[in-house]
Amino acid sequence: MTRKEKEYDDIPGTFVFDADRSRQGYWLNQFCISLSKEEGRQAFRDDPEAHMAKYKMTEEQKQAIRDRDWNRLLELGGNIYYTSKLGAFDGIVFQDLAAMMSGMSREDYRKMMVDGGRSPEGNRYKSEWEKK
Amino acid sequence: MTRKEKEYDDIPGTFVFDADRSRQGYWLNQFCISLSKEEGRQAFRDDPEAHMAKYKMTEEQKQAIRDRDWNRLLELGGNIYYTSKLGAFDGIVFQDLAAMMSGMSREDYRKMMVDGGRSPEGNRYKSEWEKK
Amino acid sequence: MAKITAGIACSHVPAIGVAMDQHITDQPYWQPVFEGFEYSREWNKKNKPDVVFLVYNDHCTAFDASVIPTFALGCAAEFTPADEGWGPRPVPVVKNHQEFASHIAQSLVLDEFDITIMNEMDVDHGLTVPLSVMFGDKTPEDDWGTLVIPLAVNVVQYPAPTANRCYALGQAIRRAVDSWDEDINVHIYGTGGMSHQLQAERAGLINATWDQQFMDILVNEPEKARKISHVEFLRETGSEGIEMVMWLVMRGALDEKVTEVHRHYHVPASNTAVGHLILENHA
Amino acid sequence: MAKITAGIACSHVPAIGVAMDQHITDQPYWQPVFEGFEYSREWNKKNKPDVVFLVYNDHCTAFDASVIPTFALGCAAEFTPADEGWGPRPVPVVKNHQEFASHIAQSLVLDEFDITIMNEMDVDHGLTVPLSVMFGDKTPEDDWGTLVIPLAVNVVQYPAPTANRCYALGQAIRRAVDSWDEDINVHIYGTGGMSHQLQAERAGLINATWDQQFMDILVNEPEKARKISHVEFLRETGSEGIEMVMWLVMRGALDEKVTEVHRHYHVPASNTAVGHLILENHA
Ligand SMILES: [Fe+3]
Ligand SMILES: [Fe+3]
Repeated sequence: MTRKEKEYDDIPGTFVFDADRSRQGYWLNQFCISLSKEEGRQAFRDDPEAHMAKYKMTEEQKQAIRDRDWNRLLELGGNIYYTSKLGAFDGIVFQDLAAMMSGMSREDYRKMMVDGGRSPEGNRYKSEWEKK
Repeated sequence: MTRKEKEYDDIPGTFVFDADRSRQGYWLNQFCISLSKEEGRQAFRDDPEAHMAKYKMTEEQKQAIRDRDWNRLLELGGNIYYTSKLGAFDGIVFQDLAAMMSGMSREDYRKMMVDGGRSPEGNRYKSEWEKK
Repeated sequence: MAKITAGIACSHVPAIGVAMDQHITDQPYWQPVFEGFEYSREWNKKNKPDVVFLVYNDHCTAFDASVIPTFALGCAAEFTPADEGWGPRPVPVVKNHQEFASHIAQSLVLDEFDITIMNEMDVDHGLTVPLSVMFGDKTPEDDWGTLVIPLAVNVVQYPAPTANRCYALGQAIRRAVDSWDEDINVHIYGTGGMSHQLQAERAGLINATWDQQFMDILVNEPEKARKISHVEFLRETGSEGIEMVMWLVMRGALDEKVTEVHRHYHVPASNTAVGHLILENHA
Repeated sequence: MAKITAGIACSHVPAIGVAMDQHITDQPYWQPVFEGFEYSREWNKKNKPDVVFLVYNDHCTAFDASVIPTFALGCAAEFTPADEGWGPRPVPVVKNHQEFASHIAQSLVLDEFDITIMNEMDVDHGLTVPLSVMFGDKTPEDDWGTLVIPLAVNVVQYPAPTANRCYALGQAIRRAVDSWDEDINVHIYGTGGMSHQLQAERAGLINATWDQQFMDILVNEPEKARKISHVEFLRETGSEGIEMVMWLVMRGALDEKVTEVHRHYHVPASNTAVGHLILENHA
């Protein structure tokens, strides 16, 4: 089966967490949620590789965790509510995580939000991004 | 709130496992299901009282377990699929459990089933049982 | 295009599994039960499915009382036979068609069925016994010979989904299968029943007349069957007869007109009336 | 008879909870957010509910990826605030009206909604932040001042239930409440939203124009609001804006005509547009 085109495929800069992504990221997400309990956090602190090895992740997924490559984690099936537990583990608040993923400095991102957020204008379709 | 009358209240010799019974029997049923894993069975074998104490059951429920009073267990919110795990723990197969609950000998019950089972005639309404 | 070519109704009495696992199906007690499955196994070889969509209920095995989904669709890669208190049945692990299952899950939610997605789940006799009936003896080292998408229905805590809702779910499953772009042969199983009561003083209730009528209207007048009320199931067929709502999911996934190629009915297997139908779909 | 006298829509941004827990609501960043809640807290004291039916979503806290119910109704005696990676919020345990919750569960299944019953469940900021908004500062030793029946909706894995299905569920909740024979005052909360995207390169998207229009049609033309498609939510309001389907459950439980007594809209709280409505029902 080739992957079917989906009506949300043309939204730019967005991973819609559908069944295909959910399947791909299952163990990555289960790893992340283990960090919402203190015992999981302690295990990951004590021996990151050993704790990761408990979950059937691909080597790519493990590397993205080691790299804290937040967008890559999403690309490999991670969901933001899960990957943000890894952020919390590092002491990163949600807003700073959002800044990192959108490639902005913490200050610029914060200013954008205070000024009303990222406009929908020019951000609805991939085609609009390609023109830039 | 007084308990509302239910349209299945007039069926004789039957506990319909509805939300009210489910609430009443919650910990009793969770206790029973612990016996579907070998570690739960071992704990119950080693120290019945200590294993029961792990679940927030009423004293009545615990007594019905000690007595293996199968109908009483149902009356106190047990569900047959759960209580049958206690039966299995004792090595009692489902059919013999059914015989006990209906107050018949193993042989009589088995014969009744081979002869076509308990007839619906006279067994649809409580009023039919009261006449007997 | 994926196609549902047949619907199979089948009781899932645990003792049927036990009889097979202990190789006592030739005993006089069991012989008449298994005789009725001989045709089915031959038919199944000739009409081999690629995927079985298997509607069953869990008997407080994979699900305990903490979480009770009305409809739980198995989307995991595989499902392990569960320990039901006697150790797991010695049968193969059940393998899913994961992409297809996910497609069906998505389609059902968009079609306004409020299913629960299960990404981890053990499966009990409710699922493995009907497979044993249709595919015969298998050891844990074997393969079932088909992929399986399990759908577990709550029939343990009242209220189960209504007969009408189950039928409508079957129709939605049909739409989901019809929109899957792979040439595969799909069978749908509705399992459980027929009349039985496992609990309390009325245990052992069997209503053969009702059961036979139910099979007649299920096959030929499904619009009548979908109107059967919960209290009728409970009163007429015993407290566990309510499992028959799962036969309606199967029936809803088939055409209005189907061909009944096989029927088997026998009392008893343990506490239960065994019922079994094979319905060919001509879509 | 139980009566739904009001519907409340409210974002459930975790940072709002953090701001309250850290007592920094007077800071210039937070002041305009909390100013809009002052009226609400006064109104809430005057119109004190006995029971809040609280529609929210879990953010992969109580539910992990193994089980994903579309609609999960909390039937446990109480619900403990969850550890979301930073330790649990210092707020009271949430207490249920268990008999009423069970009645609603039964009524919804018979009304052909395929809910999942939760007899054990922790609750995250999705549930506790709207309570903090309406009931003000509370410590773990306090009481919330209301009983709460939680309904968790899957909006994490695509597809969430449709806007239309959510609206219909609200209507069914209304029928369930109306058939409960106890004189209690019920408020229904629809939480989450408004526009926000937490992930990837488009993070930070806010669509104030769309949000305000949504509030207008939700209040005055709900039949239009229930037709909004998933892809419109995703494209126009960000990938997490889809949470607004939960506002439709609330709206469906109210009369066709309602009185909007309060509206508050502010950008931003952390990554999110904060929206809030109080709608009085006149049934
Ligand atoms: Fe069964
Ligand atoms: Fe949220």
